[in-house]
Amino acid sequence: MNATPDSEAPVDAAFVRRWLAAATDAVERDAAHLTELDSPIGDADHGTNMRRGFLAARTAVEQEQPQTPGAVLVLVGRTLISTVGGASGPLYGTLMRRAGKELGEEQAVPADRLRDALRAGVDGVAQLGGAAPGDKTMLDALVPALEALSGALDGGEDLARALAAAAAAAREGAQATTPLRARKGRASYLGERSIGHQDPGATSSALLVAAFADTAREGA
Amino acid sequence: MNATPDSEAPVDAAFVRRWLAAATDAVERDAAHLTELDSPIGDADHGTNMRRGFLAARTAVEQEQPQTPGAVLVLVGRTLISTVGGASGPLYGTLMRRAGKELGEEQAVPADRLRDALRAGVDGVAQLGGAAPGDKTMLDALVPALEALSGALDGGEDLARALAAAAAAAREGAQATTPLRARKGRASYLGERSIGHQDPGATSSALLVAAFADTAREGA
Amino acid sequence: MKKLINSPETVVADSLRGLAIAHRELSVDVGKRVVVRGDAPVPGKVGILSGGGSGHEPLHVGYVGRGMLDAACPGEIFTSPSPQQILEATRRVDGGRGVLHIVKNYTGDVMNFEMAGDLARARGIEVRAVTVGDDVANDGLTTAGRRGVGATVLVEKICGAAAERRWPLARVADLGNRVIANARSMGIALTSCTVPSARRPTFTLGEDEMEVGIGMHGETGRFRHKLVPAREVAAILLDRVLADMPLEPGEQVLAFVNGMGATPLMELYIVLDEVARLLDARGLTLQRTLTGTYMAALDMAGCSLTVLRLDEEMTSLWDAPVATPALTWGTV
Amino acid sequence: MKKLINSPETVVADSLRGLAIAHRELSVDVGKRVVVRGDAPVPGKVGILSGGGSGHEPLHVGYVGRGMLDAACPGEIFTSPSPQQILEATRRVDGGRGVLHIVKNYTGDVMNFEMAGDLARARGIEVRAVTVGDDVANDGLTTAGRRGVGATVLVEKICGAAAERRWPLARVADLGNRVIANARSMGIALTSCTVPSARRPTFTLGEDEMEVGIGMHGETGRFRHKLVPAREVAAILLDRVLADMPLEPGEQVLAFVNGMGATPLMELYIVLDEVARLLDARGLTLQRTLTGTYMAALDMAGCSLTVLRLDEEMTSLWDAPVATPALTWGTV
Ligand SMILES: Nc1ncnc2c1ncn2[C@@H]1O[C@H](COP(=O)(O)OP(=O)(O)O)[C@@H](O)[C@H]1O
Ligand SMILES: Nc1ncnc2c1ncn2[C@@H]1O[C@H](COP(=O)(O)OP(=O)(O)O)[C@@H](O)[C@H]1O
Ligand SMILES: [Mg+2]
Ligand SMILES: [Mg+2]
Ligand SMILES: [Mg+2]
Ligand SMILES: [Mg+2]
Repeated sequence: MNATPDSEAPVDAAFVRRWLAAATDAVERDAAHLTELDSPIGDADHGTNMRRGFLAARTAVEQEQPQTPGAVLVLVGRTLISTVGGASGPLYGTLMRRAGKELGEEQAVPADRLRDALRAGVDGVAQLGGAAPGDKTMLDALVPALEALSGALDGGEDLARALAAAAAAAREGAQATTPLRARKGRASYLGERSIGHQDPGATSSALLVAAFADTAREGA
Repeated sequence: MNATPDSEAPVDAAFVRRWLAAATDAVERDAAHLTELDSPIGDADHGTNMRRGFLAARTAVEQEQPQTPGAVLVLVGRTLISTVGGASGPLYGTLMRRAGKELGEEQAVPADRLRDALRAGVDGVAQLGGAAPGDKTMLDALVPALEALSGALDGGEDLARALAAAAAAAREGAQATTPLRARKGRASYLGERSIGHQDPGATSSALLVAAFADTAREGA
Repeated sequence: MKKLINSPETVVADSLRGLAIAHRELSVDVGKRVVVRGDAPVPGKVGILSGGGSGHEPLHVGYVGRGMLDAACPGEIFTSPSPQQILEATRRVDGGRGVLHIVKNYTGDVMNFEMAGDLARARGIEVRAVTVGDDVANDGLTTAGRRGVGATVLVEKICGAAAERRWPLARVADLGNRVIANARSMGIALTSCTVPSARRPTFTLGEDEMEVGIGMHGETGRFRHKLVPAREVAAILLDRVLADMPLEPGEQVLAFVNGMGATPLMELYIVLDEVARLLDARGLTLQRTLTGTYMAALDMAGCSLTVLRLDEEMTSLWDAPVATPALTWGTV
Repeated sequence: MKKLINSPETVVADSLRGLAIAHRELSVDVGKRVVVRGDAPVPGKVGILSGGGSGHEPLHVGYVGRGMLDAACPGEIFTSPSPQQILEATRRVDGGRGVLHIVKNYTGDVMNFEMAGDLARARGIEVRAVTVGDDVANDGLTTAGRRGVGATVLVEKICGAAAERRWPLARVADLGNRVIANARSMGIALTSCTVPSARRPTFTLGEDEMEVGIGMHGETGRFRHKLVPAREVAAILLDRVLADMPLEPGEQVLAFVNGMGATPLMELYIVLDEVARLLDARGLTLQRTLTGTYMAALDMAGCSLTVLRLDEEMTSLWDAPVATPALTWGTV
């Protein structure tokens, strides 16, 4: 199953499934690193949480075979919520579920609909967690990624290039959390001692956005 | 208070008190070493036990001021029994108490009476603990020491020289426990793993005998 | 990493199976990760439910039983349970008078319990939640409020007793909030814990260092301090706890000296003795105590101190009979 | 050495003061090192007394109370109590029907208790002693007999229940010997303990090593073994225990999985689960369990397994009510 060559509506269920596979691989590969980042300013479980959630999501999607991109994302979100626990479970779960709902029932959607869906998802994260960019959370990767995606699409780039820009922005956003003092989540309890460490959730967000970029590039 | 110059009856209360002071100093000085020896083949408390017991015995003797050598030894023995606990408490306590009783009420006794008293004490240890030389216990220092003392006195040596011979024998006896496999006490539970370690109780016995030798030498 | 486990992936399931064998009076659903009283739901009684990450045993599973929790939801190690899991437990212990959720104040726990509460209410179950926040280590640092630590055990016991007396849900929830408002905690660590899946200690400490203000998930503390005797540890903890909750001479308190997992009981008694002396010096009356490993951070060595300002009602509920794997007294 | 203590010299006294604060129902004589039930002596009841070195908490002080011990004599760390101390406790709990001494089989304990028994008898108190020897680690190695370890807790509980039922001394002592004859134990360590006054670990182990057949005073084991999963640890322990005490399919047992001081409860449940599976495979019925840190070796990480072959009488006495700091169940 390849992505549809139709550049007007490149995002179908297969695309999201390929993203899920790429994201799961990336999370598996980097799980130990994510847990390591969660050690000095957290509770040393972020990689384990993400790994458990994405493996479960992949299994759920294989079993239930959802047929629209929206349905795949909703199922991923539901599975993350019910298997991850912790802070990242409801947050990533909400992101995926909101995005999926936003995509509706359609078989395939164009790039700007994916962008809108992701924006709804990221808004959901901000709403649920009450954090803003600069608080040293996953939003510090997600929000710049979304802006880069939007800007590139508005500037006429295709989805693959726009997602590549988003991935770069997410990675930079994650790295930029290092000097920040955490204001939300577990790390915020450390006060000034949270400074000097990269946020694990922002780092996993960058992985997930990079997986989108990889999917679009390989499908293109 | 010096030892009586009467070489026929050199052992009086002052002599035993000086021995107690020397023994307590030696035990204090070597407590960490005794505990260290008790670590690989025991429960890492022999130095602490001996230190507690001898400090208490010295205090008891200072307070009660017993006036005969026998009474000093009995008080030391009683104090060791009530403050040391463990295996070494009843064993050393019995040694001193028996020896003290054997000395009776006399103000001063000659060297061979001290020898007989110590023999009674060591017999008491063997009886109470059921061990024999070669079992890797304090008896491996005490029995050779007694034999050397006896031999020297029988050979016409004075008490100071006889006790010096006893101290040498005790030290050698303690060192000779290293290759033995323990058959009594806590170390015996280790089987062949008790081999290669010097017995802590034999080592403290050698200290106590050496303190006798020092006392006699300095008093002479 | 030296642990008596089979594999990091299976620790929670493996230990829940062991719990089920050790305590046949409990109903342990290993698959759904739900532990409930054998006689649940108790008709006409408010259900008391708590949950959170595993690795804190006996919290929470060890407090399921008469006079305390009706249900516990153990998450993965240091990871809050999922909404589905909490919903499942809520349904099993609803005796028709509603269910109280006792939640520790962590982003993840709060979000998952909120979602579960919404799901339960959508199914017609009355749910109230109280959020425990008693850790003074991070006061003023964050808008997230204090973390929930040792007071959780006290809230579970006291609310459990009230529910056993058939108090209605709103009153039990108000009581829970009263306990929370009157409890403060702080902890220190002599060693880090090791999360099984992380395979290495969360942080490292020198031979003569301790961490002050640690979290119950092995989070590093507010600051590092040189290792000091138990007497000074007690003073450091009590000073900060009482700075946050000033008490008047003559007030009555419960002191809870909790082991973090690898600390021998003997050491906790030594700390209690020092805490008692310091309370006495401040003219406070040490009315009740709890000393032991009741809320661990896996294999962390260290302790936490919780002080609860008591009133007569709380004391009577504290004294009420309880029969759980980890806390039992009185005639139940 | 990282410990919550004030000084190695005062650990026993300091922790006994803490015990007294934590458990006002006990009568704790810190100076004489004697802990007795608040209502001792109980007239017409055989007194049950045990004691041994400190550092094993809750053993023995945590088992003083109705249905278990009338008195405990805590010695210095890992050092048996003195005859005078045991005599003092014996006198305080003699209710006119005599006193049972429960002694762990170590040279020092046996000698000190024998001396105490002689002193008590000289004062007209009837004393019987039972000597617990259940550790199969050293079977056949020494003429000193097996060391007394985990079975001690079981003997204390079961004899305590019999005394509460007003059994006469001879019968309680016979019962104690029956429990001892039917119990075997073995333990492993993942880390050494550190004796406070020694200031450093008694032995050292590599990151991937464990000691098999350790003693409860931190004595090294019979052999070193590579670190293996809980499943294999359970098999190593159970195989040796049952090799020493072969059981027929259908027999009923109590399994006691004990933590050595620094091992989290979660890990003990995991070991219990494996033990249960292995017992089942041998056709044995796991009738009762006890899982927790009930007999520690200071801060050693590891566990011991004790298997007790049960008969109906023992089971009924095991189930009988008990109310002590560390073991409480039933209506007392
Ligand atoms: N309020 C919040 N809003 C957004 N993201 C958050 C918030 N709280 C925590 N996070 C993110 O969650 C990450 C931690 O996830 P994880 O370790 O899985 O959960 P937990 O903190 O419960 O152990 C943090 O690194 C941070 O990026
Ligand atoms: N049965 C015995 N007979 C003689 N000496 C013994 C016997 N058992 C033990 N010992 C001695 O006691 C010493 C140990 O003393 P200590 O460490 O104080 O007591 P414990 O073994 O009770 O901790 C051993 O090194 C040994 O020399
Ligand atoms: Mg985390
Ligand atoms: Mg010793
Ligand atoms: Mg977590
Ligand atoms: Mg000892």
